[in-house]
Amino acid sequence: MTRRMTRMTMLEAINTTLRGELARDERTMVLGQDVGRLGGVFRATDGLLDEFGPERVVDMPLAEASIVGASIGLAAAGLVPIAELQFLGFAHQAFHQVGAQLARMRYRSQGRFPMPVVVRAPFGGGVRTPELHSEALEAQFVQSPGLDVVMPATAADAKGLLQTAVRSPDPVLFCEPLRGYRLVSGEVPDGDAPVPFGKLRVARAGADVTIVAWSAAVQVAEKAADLLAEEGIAATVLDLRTLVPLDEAGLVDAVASTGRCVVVHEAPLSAGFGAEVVATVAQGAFYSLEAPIARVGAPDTPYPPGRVEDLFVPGVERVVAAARETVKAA
Amino acid sequence: MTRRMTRMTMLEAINTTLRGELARDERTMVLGQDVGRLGGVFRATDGLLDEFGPERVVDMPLAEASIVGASIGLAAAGLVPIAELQFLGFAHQAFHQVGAQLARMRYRSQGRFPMPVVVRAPFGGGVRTPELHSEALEAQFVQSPGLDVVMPATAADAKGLLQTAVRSPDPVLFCEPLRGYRLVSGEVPDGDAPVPFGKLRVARAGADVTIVAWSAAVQVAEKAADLLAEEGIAATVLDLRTLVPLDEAGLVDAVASTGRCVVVHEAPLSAGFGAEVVATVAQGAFYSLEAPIARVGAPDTPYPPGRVEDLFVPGVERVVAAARETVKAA
Amino acid sequence: MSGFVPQFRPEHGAATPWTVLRPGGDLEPGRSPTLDGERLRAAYELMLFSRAFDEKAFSLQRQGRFGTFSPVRGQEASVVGAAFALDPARDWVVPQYRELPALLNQGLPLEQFMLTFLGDPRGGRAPDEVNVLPIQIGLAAQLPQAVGLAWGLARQRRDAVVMVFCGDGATSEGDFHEACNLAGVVRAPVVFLVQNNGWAISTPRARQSAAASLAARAPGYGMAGALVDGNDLLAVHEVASNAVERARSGGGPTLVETLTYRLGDHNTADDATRYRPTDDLAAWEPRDPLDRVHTYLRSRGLWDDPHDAAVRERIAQRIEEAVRTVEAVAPPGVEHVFAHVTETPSPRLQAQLAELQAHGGAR
Amino acid sequence: MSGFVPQFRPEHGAATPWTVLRPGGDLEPGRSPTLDGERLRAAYELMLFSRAFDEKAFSLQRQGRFGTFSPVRGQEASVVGAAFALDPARDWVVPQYRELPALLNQGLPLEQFMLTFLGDPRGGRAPDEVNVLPIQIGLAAQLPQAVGLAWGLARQRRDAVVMVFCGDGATSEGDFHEACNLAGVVRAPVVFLVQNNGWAISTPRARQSAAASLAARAPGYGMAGALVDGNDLLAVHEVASNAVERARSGGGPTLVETLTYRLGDHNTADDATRYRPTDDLAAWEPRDPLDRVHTYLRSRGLWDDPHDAAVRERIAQRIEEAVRTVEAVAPPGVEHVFAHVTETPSPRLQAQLAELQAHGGAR
Ligand SMILES: Cc1ncc(C[n+]2csc(CCOP(=O)(O)OP(=O)(O)O)c2C)c(N)n1
Ligand SMILES: Cc1ncc(C[n+]2csc(CCOP(=O)(O)OP(=O)(O)O)c2C)c(N)n1
Ligand SMILES: [Mg+2]
Ligand SMILES: [Mg+2]
Repeated sequence: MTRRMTRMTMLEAINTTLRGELARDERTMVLGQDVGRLGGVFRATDGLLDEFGPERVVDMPLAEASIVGASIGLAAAGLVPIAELQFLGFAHQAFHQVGAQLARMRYRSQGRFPMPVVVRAPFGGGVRTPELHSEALEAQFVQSPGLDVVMPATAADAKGLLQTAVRSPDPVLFCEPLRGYRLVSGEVPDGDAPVPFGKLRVARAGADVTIVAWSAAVQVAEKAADLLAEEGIAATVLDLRTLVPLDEAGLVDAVASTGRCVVVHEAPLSAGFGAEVVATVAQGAFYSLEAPIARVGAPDTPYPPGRVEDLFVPGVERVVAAARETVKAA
Repeated sequence: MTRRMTRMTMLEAINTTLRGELARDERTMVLGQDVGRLGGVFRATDGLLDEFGPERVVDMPLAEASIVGASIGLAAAGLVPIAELQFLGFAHQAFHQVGAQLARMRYRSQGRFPMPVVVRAPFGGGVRTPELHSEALEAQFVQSPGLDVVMPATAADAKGLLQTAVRSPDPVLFCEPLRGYRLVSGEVPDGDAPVPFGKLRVARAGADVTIVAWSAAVQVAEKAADLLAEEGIAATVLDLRTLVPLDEAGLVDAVASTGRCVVVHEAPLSAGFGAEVVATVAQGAFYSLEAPIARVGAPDTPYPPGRVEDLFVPGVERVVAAARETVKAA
Repeated sequence: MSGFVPQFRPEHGAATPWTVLRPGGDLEPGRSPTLDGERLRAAYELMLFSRAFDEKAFSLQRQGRFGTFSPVRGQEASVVGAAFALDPARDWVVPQYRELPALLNQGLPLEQFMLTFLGDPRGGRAPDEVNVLPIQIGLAAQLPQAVGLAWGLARQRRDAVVMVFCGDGATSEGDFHEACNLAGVVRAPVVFLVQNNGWAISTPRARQSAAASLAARAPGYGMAGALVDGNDLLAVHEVASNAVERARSGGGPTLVETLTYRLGDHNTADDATRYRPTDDLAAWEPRDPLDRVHTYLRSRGLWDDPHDAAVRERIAQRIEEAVRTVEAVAPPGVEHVFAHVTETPSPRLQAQLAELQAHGGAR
Repeated sequence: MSGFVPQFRPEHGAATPWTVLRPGGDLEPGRSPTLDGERLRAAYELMLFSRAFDEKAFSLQRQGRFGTFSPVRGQEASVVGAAFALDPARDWVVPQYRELPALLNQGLPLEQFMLTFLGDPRGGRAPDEVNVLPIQIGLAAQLPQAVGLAWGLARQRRDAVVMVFCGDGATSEGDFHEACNLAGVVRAPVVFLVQNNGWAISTPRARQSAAASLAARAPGYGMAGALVDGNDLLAVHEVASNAVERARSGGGPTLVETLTYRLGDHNTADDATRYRPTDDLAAWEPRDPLDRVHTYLRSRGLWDDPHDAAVRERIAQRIEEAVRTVEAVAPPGVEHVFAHVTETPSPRLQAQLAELQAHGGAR
């Protein structure tokens, strides 16, 4: 059976998927700032208001905590809210409604109120946004037990993971890479193609070193792998896809098989999710490790303004250098 | 020169230090919920209102974001606010004023507005508080470049680190262990005895394994070390004192010297600060490591209610077991 | 010199609270009660129940048999009057933590509530047919949730009203504002029931806000705001019923402020003598919300000594029964740390459970 | 049936905006302007400057020589009228991001502002004697900060007033509420200047809140609230001056709502034709805030063609000069990622800088 595919950008994949989910399940609704008439500041929700009407596609007041808080109540009422936070940087305004409320409502109510809520939020560097729009804050949300944290890197995964997120009985923080919205495109399967959470994707296989990444850092890792290949270094590139749940087994095995590992992420180094990757691998693959695991992250500084952001966001050269050094290490 | 010492609890050390700092520098002020007439729900600010008056010891409305936000403005006006959040769990309500505002005001203003602000917050398990009062959320604040994160474990450090915090030109999140407030006591130097940030404390030295901890987990680690000693295992116990700045050199050296390491913390395991400790050590002490680094943390679940919290918060036995296994490992 | 005077002034925040049953137990002239006969007796019985439970919980707590608990004492008219405006079969209550009688009125078994305050996770599970959300510790966090719930029920044309409780302290939180504003925008069928009991722990109402009343915030959200004597069961019931009717008929949300007083400590860990002026208590104790209903019921021939004794006995037995039941519940185990975190536990969570179980539940 | 009517009703949120200078450029009968002569000319010149800079910034942005920028167009009376109520030598402005003329009036060099929008971190540093905080992107986050600033200055008896700007959209954030409430409690000398320009990106004011006016929220915080025609320079100045006087004389905070209109796109990345009804623009363009001041100045003999030409020339030159200056600034390097993060960089930060420098600034 061959699957029909359509080539599209990540943004188109997200828009298509939202449309599909709204059509599939009338309990779903889309809510957020400027998601209606405007179709979102990036057009991720373009056309949805006209197609599904203002009861199901809702422009919300400018108040992030109430977007998440209301989603909790909507879910308790039996609906399936797909909320948008205009930028992940403004998820901080809703932070207390995420970890302490949304993520734990199932536990607090001992299963009575599952929370089939998706919170979509774009983030990520390299697109010259104003302050507070680019921060990679994913690690701050990982310590919210009950919440899944999903970070697609490709157009196909944007669709597949979003379908899974919307259909999941548990809450999902769905982080979309700004840089990839229009730049990343690929073949996307038509129709239903949910991608399971907790299964990483091997973006490419190579025997010398394993590069671990997620979201827009995956493309950086792949470019680094291209350059490394020219030097005769064969890299495996892993796309974690979901940080929670983490594909611990897949990760450990893939690192064990090369014995060398580089983790790349856009967030500042210290206490970034890369630390969890290292801790997991350093435990699970200890006896296979032939070199220290290298982390390539942004420095521990605020996300800086546009003219210096390219010096901050980890790029291909830093990944190549780290991989090279790792491979050379005794 | 011998220093005069007084025996006191952590809580007394904090109260004494606040009194001392208010007396020393008239720019300082204490603000928070119930810090005035009541003297704080744990009496950390007891007596301060009477001594320093309502202009400098201020009962604030019940709104965490405005407590931190106003502190930013007070600091810009040239004052030195020492804010209290009644529990770290409610720091989430102020989260957007911490990382994106308080921590980056110096950078945003390019040095014009340093932020000599201390945000004190008690936290930690084992004392049967209601929901949301016990969570160990420190890792979520580490990714706030510009902010120091301080976690005293002893009465002397509660004083010394708090003095440093109040006198620091940069903002500090000062997390106080609820469990230690009255249970932990010790000799505390009189007068000025600031403890520098970024220098860990070797709580005890031993050649077989290095146990890394902070805050109330330090006492757990020490008790574990007692038990291990009975089995003939000599443990070093490190008290990190400050997570930001991290004493990377001290940490790496101390682990390298034993070749074995266990990290203990109260927060859920995944993406806890223990992951950063492991990542740092696994990089810096790679060639000295003789066994995988073990992490002992709470499970990746919400902090549960009182009747099961002792099954959640890592205790002595889990640390002993982890250390034992680490020492046995090839 | 400027001829301008601000259109909105602080004094516009003041209003006279609605009253029906005066402290002496007689009706305010010209007002007619919206609760009477059996309903009124039931309301009073629930108030008595609440008072009795407060006492029991306090003594259990002092014996180490109950957790930190916030008594309702002094606020019974405010909670019961409001709750009685709802139809528990279709309407919802979203609590803060000090509204036990409202939860009981919705049908929550006392045992569930007690389990929660005993620190048992299983207390969080209300029976499916009981229209309540779990109690909320994060102040004001329940408010936007209640708005979402009301909005979601309305979207499904489920003729339901949501009543959400919070304290005067909680009204200072950003969540209060965002919730009220959203409710106005989506015209959610929700009633914000602010119990202004004069204190947020040690912080007096005057220090909480410079507003003359909290109900005065309503026009700023495009909704109706009502101020009522919170120690007057009949007034609270009337005002709450008016708000519920408005919500049910599509008229949108209402902000109700009940002016009441916390006669006890903030909770069993608090000592109000540290901060409460003694004349404050002296002023409020004669306004005890139970007394005036009692006098009124007697004057109407709806209550007498034998009935009183029977009711008190029934209440005591019910409470004793609940105590026995919850104290007989086998203590929760490590599986209750893990159950209901997500629908399907991740491999990592499964491994963590297995590890802790291997430790035999020991730490 | 209930005899109760809520004391506070949605219609209580409505008020007639204060006006002084009518759209035709003549004075409202019985009103006397608080700005005249040189001050009035200076205000108008600043409005012209703002308009000219908007145009320049737009064209630079389209050429890739400027970052995403939010024009002031349509709101010049609102910003300049308010700013002119302050004494820049002692008073402070805390901006959102759409108030360039207020910052210039405080003494901020245009170059600093431009550097910020060019994405240069060094733009954040205002000269020490310029009483402004940096612009704020996190909506409403500046509000509690401004309250703290005002409170802190007052505590030090520094006779200063803080004016903090925000948009109608920002008023929906929890921070707005917490800030207003705190300001009331501590009686901070602060003026909340809400520019209601009809939109928050694509979200119309009516969808932002059901309140008849935003100024109506003031009594809910125990403060004064003022509603003013935001396209009327003289009215805004009078209302803002009244608020500044109140703050300075210890009368506490004021919430001022200027009713204005964003004539342009939200910013240079936006396309308002996607959501803005065309008759909206048609209704507001004739109310352009510059026109009526221009007419009035001419009618008073304070403005003529030669002066107009001279002013426009001066403005154009000043802007050109600033463009030249900022374009000549050497681009920031990796050290500007690290400078001013903390007073003393940690060893880890030092190592990270060294590592990036070793990469020669390459990524
Ligand atoms: C967000 C948050 N901040 C602080 C607290 C700590 N706290 C618990 S109860 C309380 C006072 C609540 O006052 P109020 O809302 O008036 O309710 P009351 O207890 O008077 O019924 C405080 C500050 C909390 N639970 N949640
Ligand atoms: C906390 C936060 N949420 C969302 C955004 C994204 N955003 C930027 S401007 C804007 C609209 C602001 O509207 P308003 O406050 O009315 O100001 P205006 O732009 O109209 O001057 C939004 C939603 C933001 N910057 N900050
Ligand atoms: Mg209260
Ligand atoms: Mg606006």
